[in-house]
Amino acid sequence: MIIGEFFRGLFLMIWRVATDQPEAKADLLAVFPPSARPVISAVLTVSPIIGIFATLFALTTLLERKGLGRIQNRLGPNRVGPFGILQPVADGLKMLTKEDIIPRSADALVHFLAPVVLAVPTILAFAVLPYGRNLVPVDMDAGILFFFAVGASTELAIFMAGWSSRNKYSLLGAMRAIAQMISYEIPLIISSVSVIMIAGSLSPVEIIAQQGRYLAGGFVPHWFVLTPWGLAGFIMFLIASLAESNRSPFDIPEAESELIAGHLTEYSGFKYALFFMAEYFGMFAVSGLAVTLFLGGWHAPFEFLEIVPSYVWFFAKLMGLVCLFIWVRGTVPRLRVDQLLNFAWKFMLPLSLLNLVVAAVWHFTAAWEFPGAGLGRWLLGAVMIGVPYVWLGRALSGSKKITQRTYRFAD
Amino acid sequence: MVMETLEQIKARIENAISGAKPEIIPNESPSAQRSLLLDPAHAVEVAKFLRDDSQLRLDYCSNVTGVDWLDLIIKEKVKVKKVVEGVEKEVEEPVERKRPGYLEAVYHLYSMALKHGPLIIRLRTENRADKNHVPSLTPVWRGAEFQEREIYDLYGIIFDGHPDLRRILMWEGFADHPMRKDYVEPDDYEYEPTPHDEVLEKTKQHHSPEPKP
Amino acid sequence: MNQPDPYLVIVVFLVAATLFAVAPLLLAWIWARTFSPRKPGPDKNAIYECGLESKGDAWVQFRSEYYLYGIIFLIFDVETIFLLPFAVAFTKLPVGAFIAMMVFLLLLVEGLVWAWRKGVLKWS
Amino acid sequence: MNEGLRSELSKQGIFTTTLGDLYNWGRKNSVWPLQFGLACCAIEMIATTMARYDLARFGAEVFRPSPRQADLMIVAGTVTKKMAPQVVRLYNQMPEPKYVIAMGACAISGGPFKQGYNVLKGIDRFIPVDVHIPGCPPRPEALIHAFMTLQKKIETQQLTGVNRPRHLDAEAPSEFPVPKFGGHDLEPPNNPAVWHAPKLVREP
Amino acid sequence: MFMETAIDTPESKYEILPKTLSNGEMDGELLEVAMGPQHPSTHGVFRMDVVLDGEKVVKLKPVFGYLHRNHEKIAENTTYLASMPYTDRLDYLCSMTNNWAYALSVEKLAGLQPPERAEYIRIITGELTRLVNHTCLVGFLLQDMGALGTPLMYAFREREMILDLFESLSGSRMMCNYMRFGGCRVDLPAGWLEQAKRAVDSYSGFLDEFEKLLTENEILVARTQGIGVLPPDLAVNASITGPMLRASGVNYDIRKVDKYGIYDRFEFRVPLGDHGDVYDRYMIRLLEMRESVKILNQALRDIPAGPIVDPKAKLRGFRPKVGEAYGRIEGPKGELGFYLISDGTPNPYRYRVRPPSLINLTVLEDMCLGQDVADVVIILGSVDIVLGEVDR
Amino acid sequence: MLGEGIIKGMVETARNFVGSYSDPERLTTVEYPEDKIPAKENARNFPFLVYDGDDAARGLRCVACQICEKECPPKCIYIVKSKDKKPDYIGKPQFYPAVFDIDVSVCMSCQICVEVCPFEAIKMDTEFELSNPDRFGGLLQDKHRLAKSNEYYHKIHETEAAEVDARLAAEKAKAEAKARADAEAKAAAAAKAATAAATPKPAPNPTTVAPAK
Repeated sequence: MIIGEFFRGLFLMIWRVATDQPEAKADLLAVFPPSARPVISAVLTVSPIIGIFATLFALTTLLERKGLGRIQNRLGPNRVGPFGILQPVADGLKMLTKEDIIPRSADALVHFLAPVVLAVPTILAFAVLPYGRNLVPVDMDAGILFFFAVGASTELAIFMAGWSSRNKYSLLGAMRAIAQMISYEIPLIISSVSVIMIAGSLSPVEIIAQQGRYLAGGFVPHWFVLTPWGLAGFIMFLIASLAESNRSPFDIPEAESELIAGHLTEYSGFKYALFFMAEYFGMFAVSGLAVTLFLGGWHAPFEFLEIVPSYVWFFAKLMGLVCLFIWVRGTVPRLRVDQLLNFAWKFMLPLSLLNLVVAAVWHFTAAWEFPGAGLGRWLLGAVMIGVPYVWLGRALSGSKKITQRTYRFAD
Repeated sequence: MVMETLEQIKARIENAISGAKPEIIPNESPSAQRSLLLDPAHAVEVAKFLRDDSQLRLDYCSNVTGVDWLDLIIKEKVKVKKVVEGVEKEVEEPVERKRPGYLEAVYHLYSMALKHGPLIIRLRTENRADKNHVPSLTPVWRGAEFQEREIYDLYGIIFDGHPDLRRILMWEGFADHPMRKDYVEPDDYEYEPTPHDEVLEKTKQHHSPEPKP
Repeated sequence: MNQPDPYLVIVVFLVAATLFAVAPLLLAWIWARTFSPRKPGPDKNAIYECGLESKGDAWVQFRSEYYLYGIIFLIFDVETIFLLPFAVAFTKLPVGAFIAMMVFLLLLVEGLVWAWRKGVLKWS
Repeated sequence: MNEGLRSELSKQGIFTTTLGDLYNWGRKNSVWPLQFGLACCAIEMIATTMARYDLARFGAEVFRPSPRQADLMIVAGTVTKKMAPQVVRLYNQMPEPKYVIAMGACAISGGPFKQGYNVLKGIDRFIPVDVHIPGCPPRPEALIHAFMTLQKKIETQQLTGVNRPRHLDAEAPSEFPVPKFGGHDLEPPNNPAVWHAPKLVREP
Repeated sequence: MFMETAIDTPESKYEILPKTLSNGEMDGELLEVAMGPQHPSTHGVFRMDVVLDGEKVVKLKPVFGYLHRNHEKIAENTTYLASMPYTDRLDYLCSMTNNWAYALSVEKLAGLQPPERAEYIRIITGELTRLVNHTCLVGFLLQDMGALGTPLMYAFREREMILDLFESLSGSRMMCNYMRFGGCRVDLPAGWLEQAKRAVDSYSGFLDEFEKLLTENEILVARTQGIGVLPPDLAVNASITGPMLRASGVNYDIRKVDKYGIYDRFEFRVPLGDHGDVYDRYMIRLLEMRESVKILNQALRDIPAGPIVDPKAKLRGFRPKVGEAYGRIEGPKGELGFYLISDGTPNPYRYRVRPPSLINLTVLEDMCLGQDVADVVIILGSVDIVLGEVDR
Repeated sequence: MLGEGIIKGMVETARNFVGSYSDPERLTTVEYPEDKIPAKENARNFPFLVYDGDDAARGLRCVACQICEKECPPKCIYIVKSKDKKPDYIGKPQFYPAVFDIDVSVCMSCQICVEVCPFEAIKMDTEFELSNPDRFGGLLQDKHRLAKSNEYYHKIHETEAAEVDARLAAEKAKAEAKARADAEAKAAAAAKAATAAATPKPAPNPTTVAPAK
């Protein structure tokens, strides 16, 4: 009897989730005694998220390898299972059964803790993202703050990894990682502050709700990315999140061509896999936040498409950003550490601060009521952020312009 | 641009640097690249002259190499006047002359400024064993730095005045100078599946692996 | 009341995440115990350095540049903390409050400019 | 694993066989090579990973620069005596299971350079080699072929029993002594525990 | 971009002997790191012992010999012909030009003259080799800079096309062993010229694509401009040759100076850089490839029919007269020379390779001092070394 | 403007990505074990011995002259000449190799053995799938493994094999004519038995340098 109820509840839950209905867990929870319900409910929330992101991680590694392959005129993994779909499974199995080496002179405890300390916060960051209309694991008022708070602790883990290995390359990698991540932490936060200013809330749910309107007959969504400050903020957020997740061109902590594998040099077996996984989880998390802050979260791009389940849009946008990351990775070379820091402090930080002003101006000009006011607002914002962009870009390149040098020819 | 002939250069060197006695080494092959043998005492001075002289400006030292000349027994027939059966005759008599071996450093010089060359200069050590010093020309041409180290490593010529004369290709602690003609190789390829008789013969002269302490 | 306390969910999340991270390590350990014995050795557990024996210690006192960035980071991180409540309240604030906040920001920007001019941000 | 053996094993416990099969499947399809090239063959090794041959199809394009994450050491090129200790040390620093492909004539036997005084006459004097690829350099396809040969070899290995591979045997060594530089040669010039000089038998 | 230091103007007076930065006022301890012999971007088994102050290089000592294969010793123990396949393995990216340099030296030593068609074939294969080498170099350089394989993959895609040509001509992709004393081994197979024309035609398109992909890329510009500056007078004094020398602005191309082969019949220009930094070295290579394409177009148009081997040349029992000769060509990496002494026997008495890669490394430390670790690998990459030639 | 170059680069990679689905130029992968790049006419990998007819042992063209053994740069060929003789393709008694080993783990595929062989007996194979876990068992090839038929030779090097066959046929015809003439001469001068005939002069291969006469 209970078992029947359980499966009915389970089925109803899946059905409700799939069709975007609220209170998905209600029937299933009714099976359990009331005292256990909160915990069961939490477990029911947490386990699918971890499961989905773990699967997504596996698929993304494959997608990345295949996508890079296509960019590079080749096929990529396609032999393990149909279309190579089992490649990540094989990799995982191999990593599990690989011998684990802890260097003799390393700090064994910290060496062991580092991957765990890295993986746990990146997973925790998933807690506050709204995945769909009714799919919010934790609806926290200070959700964004929580996100940044957990995100910041990953820096410590990377430093632990580099330091404890007692390897010279690891150490260099760790130092670089710290410098890089703290430097990009600030533009990352400040560029999202502009959204918080306009939305007036730190709650991801509320921020998405603010972007839920449509203009121009349902064909222009009211996403923050479609405002001048939002676009600038989005781009800066993306660049900073590339740096935060150590992705190319900001992969200098593990800079393969200089530092072997940087802070990962001494890691083998599944500990290495955990680092690898945490990198992807981090990428998912920041992409998810970017989707929430700038791309309207789970809202459809056009009003008539709202009938499609909301989580589809969320994950589509998320994977779109991930693909962008992969695309960038397949194109650009890596920056040097001092250039990277210069870029953070001398370009990203001033611009993101300026972006706050642009957002404020946007807010104050909302009352404009003359013909063409919308366009005027847009242009004003664009000029306010665009001119300093060009100017700072010039300043950053030093006195010389980025033009091709001329070369002499001798006959 | 055409370079002066070797004779002209030789004469100008002798004029410019007192005591320098360059010697022209002939070359019979179709390449006809003759060379100048410098005496070690004046080599650096001569080299500087060659580099800085306005008509030569041999600013580019292309190639530096060592050559090992073993002790050589030259058999010649010398005409000797002898009294044979009371009559003085000119008779050819075989004479064996031992030419002591030496090590040689050969420098090929070109001019990048005037686009001519090569001028080949040679330095010789006195013998192959202990008197194996020649002056280093690295202070004149930096390009000789690694090549002189290589010659030191492989031939054992010691270049006085070289800034960093260490072994370059073999490891520190290697005892031999393997490019010398009388180098004996370590004993380690007699197991090849297709050993030839001469290979097998050769392995017999090899150093046997040193016994473990 | 079906929505549990958010902090309970966070705690469950924390536990699950830790399990998720530690479980495979445990599994790998079990595998190593059962089938594939770990074989440490003097060479294998030595520090990797491009195939050479590692010379000297990696734990050295490091250059100050990194630390300088750390200090500036602290300043700006605190600033952003102040920014957050301001940002939340922004839409309800009058223009004057915004200008006051801008003055606060400008002071910090001045700090940045000072550090920039002073060459702190320059990698010597 | 042939059918007879499989049924024999399944009598003792089907669990072992399937787990072993899964294990073999996993490690055979995820062989990450060490990013380690020595000489000419390294260029062909790189060419193998490039668009035309695309070793990535087998899931093996993940060339790891650190031996800690690598499974396969492709000894691609001439191992000189000066380099041999480093090669052995790198091999030692790889975690188990680890495989070695000797790519090209030089790595197998010293090849064309075997007459040289500074050339090691085959890396199998110091570490065990799983697959040899002749050629100077072998074509990229030959490397892929060797890779598949290695996969076949992995496939036939058993998880337990006397015939289990070296890395599953607690007694078998996982690292080999690194030779020292001597006055004339490496000391020792080969590792007798690994290298057995063949007896020359020549039928007339 | 992202960079403030202006380009150092080349100092007029160079210091001849290698120098090392002192750790005078710097804080922090020094870190001694070995880069190599197994390192992703030392292009083989090269090793640099680097002393770092933070990320800055204060001392750098190259360590050689990990690929010392005794090429010269083996050649002195074998016949002239048998050394030809070994030259393929010197600089294993450019076997054709190695063959050519060796054949040229032996021809000088023995007084042979290759017929006209052979000279044309040599120029075609030689310039194709230059394309291969420069393409790969640019790919590897970008790999060192951290581009995730894409430029290298594009480079190798084009390389495969030229290797196909080499394979159908000589039978082997990399180790062509194609040239012989006084000519070439086999004549061009049917249809080869057309195939070569197609390959050369598509090459300009590839170069355009490559430039679009990278040349204006801000990260590349920021990473390379002003890095690893080599002043021209030091370059000359340190015997630097090839594109690296010309990137420093010295006009010295042996194809123009010696006019060996029949290079005086072709119209091409020698690109020269003004800054001598990594970016110039990168660009000089791209520009040289465009000039090579020009030479190839002319050669493929003008190639005459005729014999391909000097009838005086002997395959077996080849014994040049007693004497010595030094022959050199403009290899893709610089001056590649062979110095041979014959004592009249079938084996050379002295056989010496003048390796451009090794000698171009002389100034590695001078270029790297004061730069970052990350710069060291791209400076090394821009020098363009192949270990087979450095250590021989 | 900052970022322009990166965007240009990204457009280029996107073009390649999209092109990889439509343009074969942009998806150059040949899936090796299933598809193979057709071997080039001239391709070479390791030498093999050509035999005529059906019997590998009897039809071997090799006469154990050991020229290839001497000329082989890495010395990977090992030949033992037979005690007895057997008739070759023109019926002339010749030695044959009692042992003919090639260690392909040493071979450098340089083709010099083919060039110097006066008997068209050794040719280059295009086979490359030789990787083997067993070095000596798998890679030391004896004459039984090396012997491959003339038909196989025709299959892999069509043009070259046809030329070789034409040349051999011409030679055979010449030799037969000569033999006939000799026989007639012998018949005329019945007292003499001419058994010691000169070895057949090989026609120079037009594609290679003429061997020394």
